[in-house]
Amino acid sequence: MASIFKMNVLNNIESIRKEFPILNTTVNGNKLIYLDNAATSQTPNCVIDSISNYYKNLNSNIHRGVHTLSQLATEKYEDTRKKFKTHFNAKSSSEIIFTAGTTHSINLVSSGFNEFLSKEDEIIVSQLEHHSNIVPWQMLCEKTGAKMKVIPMNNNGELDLIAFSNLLSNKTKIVFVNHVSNALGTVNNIKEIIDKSHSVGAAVLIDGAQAVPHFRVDVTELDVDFYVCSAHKFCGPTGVGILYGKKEWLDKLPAYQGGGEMIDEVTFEKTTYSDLPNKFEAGTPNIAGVIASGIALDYINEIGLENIKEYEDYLLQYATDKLLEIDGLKIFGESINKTSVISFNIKDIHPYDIGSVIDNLGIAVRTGHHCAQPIMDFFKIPGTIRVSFCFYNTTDEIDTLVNALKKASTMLS
Amino acid sequence: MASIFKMNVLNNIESIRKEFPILNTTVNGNKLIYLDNAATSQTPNCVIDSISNYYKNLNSNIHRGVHTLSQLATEKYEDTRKKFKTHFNAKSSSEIIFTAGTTHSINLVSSGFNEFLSKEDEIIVSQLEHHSNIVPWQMLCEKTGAKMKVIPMNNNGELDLIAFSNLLSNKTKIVFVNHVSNALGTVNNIKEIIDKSHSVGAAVLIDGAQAVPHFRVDVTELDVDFYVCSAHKFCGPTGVGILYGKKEWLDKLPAYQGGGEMIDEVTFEKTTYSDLPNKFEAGTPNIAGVIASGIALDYINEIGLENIKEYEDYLLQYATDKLLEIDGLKIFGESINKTSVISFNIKDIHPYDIGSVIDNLGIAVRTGHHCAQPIMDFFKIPGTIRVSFCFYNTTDEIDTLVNALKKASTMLS
Amino acid sequence: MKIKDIQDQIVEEFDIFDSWMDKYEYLIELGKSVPVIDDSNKIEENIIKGCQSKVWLHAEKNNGLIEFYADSDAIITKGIVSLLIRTFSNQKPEDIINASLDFIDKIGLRQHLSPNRANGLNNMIKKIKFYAIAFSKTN
Amino acid sequence: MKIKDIQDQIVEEFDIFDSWMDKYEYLIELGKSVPVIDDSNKIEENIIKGCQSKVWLHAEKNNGLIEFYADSDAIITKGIVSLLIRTFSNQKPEDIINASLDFIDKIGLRQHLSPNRANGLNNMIKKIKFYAIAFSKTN
Ligand SMILES: Cc1ncc(COP(=O)(O)O)c(C=O)c1O
Ligand SMILES: Cc1ncc(COP(=O)(O)O)c(C=O)c1O
Repeated sequence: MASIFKMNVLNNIESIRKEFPILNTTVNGNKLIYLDNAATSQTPNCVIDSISNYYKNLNSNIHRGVHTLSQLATEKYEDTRKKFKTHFNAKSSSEIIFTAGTTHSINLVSSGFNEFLSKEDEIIVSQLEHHSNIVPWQMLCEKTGAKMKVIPMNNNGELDLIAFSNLLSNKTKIVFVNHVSNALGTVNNIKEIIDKSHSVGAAVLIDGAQAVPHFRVDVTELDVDFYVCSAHKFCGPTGVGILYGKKEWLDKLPAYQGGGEMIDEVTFEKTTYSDLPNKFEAGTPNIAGVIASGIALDYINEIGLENIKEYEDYLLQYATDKLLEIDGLKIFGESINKTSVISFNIKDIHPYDIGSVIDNLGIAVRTGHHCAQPIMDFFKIPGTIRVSFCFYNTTDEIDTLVNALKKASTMLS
Repeated sequence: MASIFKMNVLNNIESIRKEFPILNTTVNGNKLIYLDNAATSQTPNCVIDSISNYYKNLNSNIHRGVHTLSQLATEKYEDTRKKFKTHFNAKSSSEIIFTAGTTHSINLVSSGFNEFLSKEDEIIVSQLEHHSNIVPWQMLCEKTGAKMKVIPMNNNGELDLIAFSNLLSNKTKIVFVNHVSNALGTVNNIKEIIDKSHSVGAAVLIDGAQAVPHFRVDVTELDVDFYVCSAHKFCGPTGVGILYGKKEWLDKLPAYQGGGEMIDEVTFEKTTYSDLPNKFEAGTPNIAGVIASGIALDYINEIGLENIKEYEDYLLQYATDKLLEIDGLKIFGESINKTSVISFNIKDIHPYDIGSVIDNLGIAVRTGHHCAQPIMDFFKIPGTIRVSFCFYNTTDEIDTLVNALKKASTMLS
Repeated sequence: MKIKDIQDQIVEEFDIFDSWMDKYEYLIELGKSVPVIDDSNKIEENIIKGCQSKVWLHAEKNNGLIEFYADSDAIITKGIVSLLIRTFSNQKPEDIINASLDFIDKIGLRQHLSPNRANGLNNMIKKIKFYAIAFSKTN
Repeated sequence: MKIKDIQDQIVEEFDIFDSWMDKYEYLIELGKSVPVIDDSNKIEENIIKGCQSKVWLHAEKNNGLIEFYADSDAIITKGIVSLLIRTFSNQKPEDIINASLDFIDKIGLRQHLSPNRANGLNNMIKKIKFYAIAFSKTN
């Protein structure tokens, strides 16, 4: 892997694929074709090795430890924080909080907003969200009485930003929108959303779970207040999330969980909290996972996010063209600004039936509502078949997919 | 490893140690002697391999997936739940919730009690607790106005259960005590605490972080309402916690985090929650970690918790005797009912100085307040040196420790 | 025919096919013959949970025997339901309650069903037995 | 002597010792000679955070030069503080502000200090520079 440096993906696809052992396994007697990357991406050897190495060489509880192992583990853990600080161009490492995942990150913020909201206030969500960016805020509204407004979308699966402007007012306290829709792939114009929100004094949380794996994100340039993502979607391990928060906000936000690490002094009468980032990292974190997430970040940076984007755009275009040749296939989400996600149905065949048939041919796709029921409600469908590409996928795999879909369609019509 | 079956530890110590690659590393030029097991235990090959195998063969997002990988990952994840159900003798697998750690588990419960407490109510903690079992409840008291009472301890580091009885009343809503103190090793008489609490209608949460690695716990026999622990303390990976909760309680407790998986249906108007255990597992869990935790559980069960306890008791006795030969050494926590943890100071030498010196000799111990400041306050000390043994430690290591301590003591006196 | 015999018959029929694809196609064919539930019975309480697809199941008792009606929006699911209905329709409540089901494994479909679907299948069987228990207490 | 020269001197002294143990023992010895802070100055605001042990640091300005006083409850920490004080005491504020510190690495102690301690060390240096900045603005 050491030799991969900002490599052009297309010319190096074979050596890239070799880094992902799972791509060489078979499913139901067929070579696995993994097209469920928006649910979770696969894991390269360097990330797997990082976890093994951690447990073989430096496993130890971090912070406060005086012995060498604990020191080394702490250093690696804190170095990882610096990597993410640099990657996202945050102002300080203490603006990077490690959590258990995007969902955890969002709940940390939404739960803190409990203190900032009253029943006169409003918060704004979009119709394009993953349940993880809806439900925590609904729970918040239930507790505080605040009202939730919804940015509508058009038939292409794009948010209506004029409607958004009309929803904004000085009652708006926070706006939470995903950078990229997991169900449709739409890339939202979050810069405009952030700027407009700030003009009425509202904070903005951006759910970047589907963005971080595909292109570079600069939180300072975006001037975003909170930005969240999950490591398992960018070739990292499960159980790790990243929360970027502006220092001003993280200072204001109350601590989420209580425990070790996040406190300075504890007596039964009074407890004082630690400074950032420890205030939000109660208990023993997923140390091995966090360190491995940093290795995953290094890995995608070594290939180069520009190269990844270029190649994935190419796959997206190729797949879209081929899929549209299938009789009766309809794509949902037709924004010109999309990541490599295609949601579709064929005729009125149930997506679940298609998914089952092509699974038997070794092809992994996701079917259903993709944790985004409001989108399905909008299109008045029970669900879709979703294929989502990573930089290790190939046009050959897309050809096989298309043939399998044709077969399934014939069988099931 | 396959051949280890309920093996007598003493006779098999060499083959057991071979399973832990880190035990063969060196620190500062000396062979590592790892005596910080109460902070985190080391990881056997089978657990490390389980994680690698997961990423190499079945990494995939669980639940709702129609394709084979997702099915296999879901099966392994749910089988792991059954393992813990069996191990703890819970009534149903849905009483086992996977979290990110003990701290997370406790916060899940304490946050839910928000709905059950008013300012007339009282909750009871013990003086022996880890900060993780104090701070979340302090935060709860701040929100609800409920009052926190403290079970005092005696000079041996044992809880005063007569005083406890006097604290109990029909105002008491929940009692939270650890099974074993991480700082002193005291095994608390939790059966009596549970029964007495139930007699006034109070719920009981037991923090089993330091118990589960050392002896068998039967939640049905204990009749406990909530029992929590962390995988990284019983040879499992970081980032995984287990929460057992009685069905009646988990049904009553409000959902903690909102997100995918934990909902049944989502519209902007109304969201319905899933059944147990999904209600409490929002977002993509630490799938690899959870599965590996099950392998860790299998591993300690293969050695046999009875064998582990017998051997660790032997180490505890051996070490206690040897340590007490050191001039000016004082042990804190002298209950006759202890796990293999020894907290001590030598003369008035700062524990941190001792820790630094013996670290240079390759010996990893913990120094400081061990996230249990109220215990340090009780003994009026800034901290202790804590050695904590696992079943892979040896009497030879203890001899080396004792020599190192003598050397350090001479240097620092 | 007894429940056991019907199951054996199903296993025999599927034995003809070597590939899962042919089995799937036969299943889909069978799905088309399912005694379709009346639209008026496609109500919330007749929906079976645990499937990505929806399944409705309705039962009636005639002359001491139970008759099942079903539908699903997914055609493979409908094929599976059709096998269940064929097995359990026109049987006595007691026989349904006591029946053990093995044809799913024997026709080699289990490994081609997702756990979602297997889960859905379990819920269907539960619902069928639930009807049988309910009807065994009525006349 | 200039800050740089004092640092060189310290490095030379430590060069005599081969083993970290001898270095530690010398450090402990040095700790005993630290200009001890007055008990009246052992106040909250003079405590330096980031150590498992407590460190108090106090400074005064005499004739344009800063003098440091310190104490710690841990003897190794005290040895480290003593080196810092030796380096920075009786220096002009500007020189302290502009000084760069390298003896810690050169005497080979860095790898024998925990990051906790390294963290504590950084905080001590910060505090020393903080005093220098404050005093540079007074007369
Ligand atoms: C008794 C006790 N409770 C709680 C905890 C916190 O566990 P974790 O850090 O895994 O959340 C620990 C671990 O240090 C402990 O020893
Ligand atoms: C847009 C979006 N938000 C949030 C999530 C939730 O992420 P996680 O399950 O890792 O918490 C996902 C992943 O499915 C997602 O795609």
